[in-house]
Amino acid sequence: MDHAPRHAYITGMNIGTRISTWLHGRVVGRDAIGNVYYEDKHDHGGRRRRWVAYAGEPEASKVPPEWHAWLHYTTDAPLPAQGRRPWQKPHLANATGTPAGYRPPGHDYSGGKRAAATGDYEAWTPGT
Amino acid sequence: MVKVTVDGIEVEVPAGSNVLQACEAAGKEIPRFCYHERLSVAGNCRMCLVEIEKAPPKPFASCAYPVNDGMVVHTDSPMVRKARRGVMEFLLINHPLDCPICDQGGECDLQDQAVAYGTDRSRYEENKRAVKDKNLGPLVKTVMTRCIHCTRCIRFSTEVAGVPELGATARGESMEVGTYVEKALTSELSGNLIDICPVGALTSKPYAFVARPWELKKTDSVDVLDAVGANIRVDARGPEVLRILPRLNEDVNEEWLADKSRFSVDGLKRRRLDSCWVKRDGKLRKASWQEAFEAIAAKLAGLSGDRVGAVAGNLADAESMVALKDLMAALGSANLDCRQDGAALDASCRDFYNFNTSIAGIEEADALLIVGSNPRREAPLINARIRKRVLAGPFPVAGIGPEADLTYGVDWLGNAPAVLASLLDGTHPFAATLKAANKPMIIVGQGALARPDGAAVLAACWKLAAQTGMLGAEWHGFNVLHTAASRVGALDLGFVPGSKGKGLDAMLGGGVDLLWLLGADEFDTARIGAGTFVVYQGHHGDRGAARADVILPGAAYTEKNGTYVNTEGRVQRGQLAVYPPGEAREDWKILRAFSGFIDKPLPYDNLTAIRARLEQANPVFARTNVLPRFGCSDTAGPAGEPTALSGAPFRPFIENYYQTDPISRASPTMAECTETYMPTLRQAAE
Amino acid sequence: MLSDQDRIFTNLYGLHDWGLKGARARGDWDGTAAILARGRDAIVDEMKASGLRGRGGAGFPTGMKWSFMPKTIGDRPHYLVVNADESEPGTCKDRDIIRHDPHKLIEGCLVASFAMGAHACYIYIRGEFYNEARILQAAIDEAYAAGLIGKNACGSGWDFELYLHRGAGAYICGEETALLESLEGKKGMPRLKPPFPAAVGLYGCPTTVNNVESIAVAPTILRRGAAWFSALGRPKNSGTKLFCISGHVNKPCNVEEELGIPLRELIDTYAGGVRGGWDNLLAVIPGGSSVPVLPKSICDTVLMDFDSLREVRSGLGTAAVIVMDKSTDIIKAIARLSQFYKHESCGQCTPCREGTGWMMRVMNRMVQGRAELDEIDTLEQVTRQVEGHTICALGDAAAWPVQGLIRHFRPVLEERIKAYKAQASGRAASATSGRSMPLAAE
Amino acid sequence: MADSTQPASFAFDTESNAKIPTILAKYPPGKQASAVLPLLDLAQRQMGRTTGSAWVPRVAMDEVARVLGMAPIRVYEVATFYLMFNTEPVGKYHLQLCTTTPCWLRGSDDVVQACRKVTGIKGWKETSADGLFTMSEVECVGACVNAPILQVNDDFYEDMDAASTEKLLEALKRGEVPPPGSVKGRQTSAPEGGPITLTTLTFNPAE
Repeated sequence: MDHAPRHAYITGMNIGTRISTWLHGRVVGRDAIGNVYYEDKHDHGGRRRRWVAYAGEPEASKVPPEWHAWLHYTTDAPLPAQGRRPWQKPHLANATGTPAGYRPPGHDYSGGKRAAATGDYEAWTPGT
Repeated sequence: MVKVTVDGIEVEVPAGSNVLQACEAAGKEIPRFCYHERLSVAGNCRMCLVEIEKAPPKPFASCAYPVNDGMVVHTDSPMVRKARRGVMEFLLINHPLDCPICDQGGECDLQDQAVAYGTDRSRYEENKRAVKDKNLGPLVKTVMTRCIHCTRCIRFSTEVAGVPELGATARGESMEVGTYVEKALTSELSGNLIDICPVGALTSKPYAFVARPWELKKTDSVDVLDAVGANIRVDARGPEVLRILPRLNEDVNEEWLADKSRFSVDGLKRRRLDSCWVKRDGKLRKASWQEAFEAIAAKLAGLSGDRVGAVAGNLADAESMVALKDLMAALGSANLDCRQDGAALDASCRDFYNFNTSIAGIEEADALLIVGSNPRREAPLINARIRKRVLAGPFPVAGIGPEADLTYGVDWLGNAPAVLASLLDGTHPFAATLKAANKPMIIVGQGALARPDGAAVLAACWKLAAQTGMLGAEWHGFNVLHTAASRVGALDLGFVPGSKGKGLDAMLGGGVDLLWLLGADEFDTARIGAGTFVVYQGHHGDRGAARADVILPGAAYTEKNGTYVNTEGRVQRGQLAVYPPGEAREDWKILRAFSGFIDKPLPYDNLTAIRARLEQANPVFARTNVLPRFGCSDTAGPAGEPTALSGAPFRPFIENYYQTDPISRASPTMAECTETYMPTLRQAAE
Repeated sequence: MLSDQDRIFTNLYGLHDWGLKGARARGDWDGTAAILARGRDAIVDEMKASGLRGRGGAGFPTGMKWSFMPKTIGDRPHYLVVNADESEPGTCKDRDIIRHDPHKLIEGCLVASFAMGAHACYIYIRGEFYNEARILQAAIDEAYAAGLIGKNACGSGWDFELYLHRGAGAYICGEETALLESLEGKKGMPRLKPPFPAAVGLYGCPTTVNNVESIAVAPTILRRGAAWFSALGRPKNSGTKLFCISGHVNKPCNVEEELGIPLRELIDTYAGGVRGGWDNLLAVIPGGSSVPVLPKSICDTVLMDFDSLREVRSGLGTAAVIVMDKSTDIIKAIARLSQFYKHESCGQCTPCREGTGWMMRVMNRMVQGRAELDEIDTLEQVTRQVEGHTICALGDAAAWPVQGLIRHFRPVLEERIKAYKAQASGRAASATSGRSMPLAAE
Repeated sequence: MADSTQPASFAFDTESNAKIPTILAKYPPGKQASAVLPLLDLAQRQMGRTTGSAWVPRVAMDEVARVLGMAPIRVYEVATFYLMFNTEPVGKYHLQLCTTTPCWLRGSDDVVQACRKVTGIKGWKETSADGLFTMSEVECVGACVNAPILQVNDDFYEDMDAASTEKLLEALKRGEVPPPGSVKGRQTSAPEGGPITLTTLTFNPAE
């Protein structure tokens, strides 16, 4: 397992989270884009709390599926990063609302001409 | 009257009512699927169960249980609630619950009643039934797995539509509703199956997966695709009319709507005129309003009034027709006509061109003669009314004209005006039947009038009516059945040649130098003189636009506030549901603008003012929606010599029910119907 | 044992000639004109006094039913329709009447029609009884030829036409209004009541529908007197009745006996006893498939008549005794009946159409035990949801056998379910013993 | 419905036509729709007589509708509602096996097995390869004290078991049709070994 620095500088943590993480957190690992995953180092009985400190802006969709499963207690350990299938694409955070977000063809910002829509009518032209 | 107590509320209902009606009279809602006011009672869904005191301790189907005096009914007792929950559970065990992909979602009786009367979960663990979908033609889509076997569709097609083609084959759980032979329903009323189906088993094929009911803006309006004036609701989303549904009006369409009126909506989106066109160098070119008006004004300059003429089309509203008439008057022209088919309609008296009995009045009549008309094609809803009357009891119906299947028994007397003559001189036995009847009626179709001897046929029919007691102080049995929504309004406004004015025939072939067509597409435009300058004002690129020198884009009936007079003479108003496309404008406003452009401004600037003008032109326009029933006060007949009948047989007036006007001709759905049904219609006619 | 002299169907087993000659020898058509001469009211009163209850299953007093017909013939003709659509599982009595004593039925039709003012009578016979229908038609032809029916029947001055109409395989047509629908050439879907057939029946005319046996016994009752008939049997359950004893008995048979005979005596005397002895008895369905099953403890003492069986929450029905010994899988026996009702439901009204299928599917799982214990209660509730909510009685008939099973054999159902579970978990354990991880879903 | 087995046309032949007036005469004027069951049966018997397969094709339903002046759909409804009308072709011998509880208690399963063994038919409503037999599961045919019942076309064979079933089917294969009734030689519905009631009565035909 990848042992990240114990107190990596994480911009996405506010002061309360940072203190709480310092007091209770044990680093479990970090993913390709630098999110750090913690688990409660104390055993309170029951399952241990798990959390993530985001690299950069806090954005839940940044968590890749292999860590998402671990974070939500679906698996005991994060899914291995090795042995990826060729069809597994690199994880991308949800880009909606950012300049990288998807825009349908014909959208004003993507410049193209709008495709025909249901509200359109077909105008008459001579000779038809 | 019988006294019934429903949940402690005492109501009086007519003897012979059922318990369900008594409960409704008491204001209690009774859930139901199979029961429908206009169909026979089936009593098979078992949803309308109620508890009746002093009867065996079990719930009774209220739709099928007659009321007794002093009956005490409970609609919300624990037993009733339990019974409804049970029935609802049964209805749902084999229902797919695919509401998210079902077009009925949001307006589904099963959905609503499951919420109101069902439980929140199912205990059914087994596999659900799946049923093969049936083919009912291009209009009705079937998802038979959703069918709850209420048999409303079977009863509708057998009883109201008069085409016993639907049935339930096999039995028990495997019972399936369909035609068994997988053929399209041969009814002009098939769209109503969609409305009466309480679930999503029968839905609209053209409207499949188009919209959800809560997305739609609903506008009450009036149908113009035939002359019945069916009351409709226009459902639109944004700029687009998505569907048309019937609205309840007991006096006109009850709650039905003919297929053409319902399914032609997609024609509103095709071949639309959305900008002005002006012919330059023999070719139509897009133009601005300014350029178009300039072109017309240039042509008008120096023309004397009698060289200008106007023809009103079949879909025109009364506002635009009065504006056009006033414009023509301002130009000094009395060359007006609305009778594109050349029918010999006499505008001198309202009785001569109205359906005087009224549609609801058909149910009072006790003998009927149809002359030169096929009401099934010309006005399916009136045909349904006649069928309703036929089913209600003895009602001799005879016809003169080409034989056709009208869904009820008709005694075809022959296809020649000579039969009319023999009825007039009393030699034909049916004359005695008419004379013996208390309230006989005659329906004269356009097929009898749109012929060289039309005036004679009209006069002969009137004379027959007078002879057989149809024209009384209490009963008016003389009826002209129109096919064009604008026609009666145009006649009421006197949109016919004024004194020294030219009629349509005279205007064609060079009779005028400028011809203004207000949506007139139903005559042969090749007959217009080569040198005649044609202004076409309308909403669809059809025959008129193809011949035009200037095209002014107008509004279709869903895009303007218009007044229409139906064949009965009932004044009704349609409302704007969506705005006209592109540069198109409401028609009377175009005429008003043009009148200003040529400095002969018409004296009305808003809807109130032009409607005041309508009232002034003919007081009948003052009273909308209601139709006062009058007897006949003056039995003097229309102009025309009743004996000058020719020997030529009557011809069917409408060959193809599905394509009769620019909107339905532009509709792909109607084109598909034509392809599907024309062979059968042809066979039926032969 | 009822003496042979008191038996009505003296040619029950077809030992003698079924034809007119043989029938006359057995006393049929004896003084029919004299019976008719007594008049309508006298005949109906005699029938009422005899206490005869309808033999088709519901047990409604026949005389009273006849009296419901309008007293005078209006502009609508009256009809008598005889229900020979015998399809209730376990029942085969009408078949013997039709093929061995057809003249009893024909004479009964005449008498009953006269008593109800009907000039025409239809016998609706189930389509599968093809050979029986041929015999009956031959007997009708004989009767016409002898002037016993037709114009001026038996010289009584009463015109009477009798027609035979064959069905085509639908149990539901045994329901009287479904039968009328079928006779009118429609699907056999029961009508809504009211109006009842006595007001609006066949072709919209006043009609009475009676079972074959009810009609066939009428002439004998009228000849021998109501007192004779009502002296047989028990109060309110008078007379003799044809019993059909089928299933696990040594000698299945039809027999005519007095109503109120103990069930055990019936089986032991006539059917050679239960297979393997009375102690090998598991259960009896006492009146055709529609009535609830009775366990042996009740069968020991119960009397075979309408009221006694109603007291033990079953019914006499058609008096078709279906005997099951201890080797029987009682759940499967009832599940097969559920399949029968699912198959025969006409599909008109919701609870029956959907409920019969539901019951059958759950019952089929119960046969294996592939169910949960609380599903027994669910099944019971489903039967309650069907019962009393349908247009006709088929819904009730489908519900009752299942209710009877749950009432008397609930431990068997529970045991079956537990056994299946145990077996299934055993299967799962043995199947996964080689693996370390249990499968998430079995 | 575009089934290749559906014939193109159907007309009642002389023999059937001779019977139609008798059938129609049973019902009051204007109520000829009552004759729909008898006429469908007539059509099915005619098909059996002329083609060896007693079934009702769609064209026959149309013909019945025409003769009776009914809407064809009403005839389709009736023909599919009633079990005795075969809407698909069947074999020369239509084996109708009752498996309802009274027959099942007496061993109808053995009869079914025997039929399967002899005919080689696997499922219900299937026809054997030689076209001789079609097996149908039917509900109670109403001869329960003689259970189990095997109905072959119109005839009931009673008190069946595996051995007698095989014997019967072999005979049918040879073209012999054994007399219907109890194969055990029982006197109809009397108990085995002879009646124990009605034994004291003798009847002398009068005159």
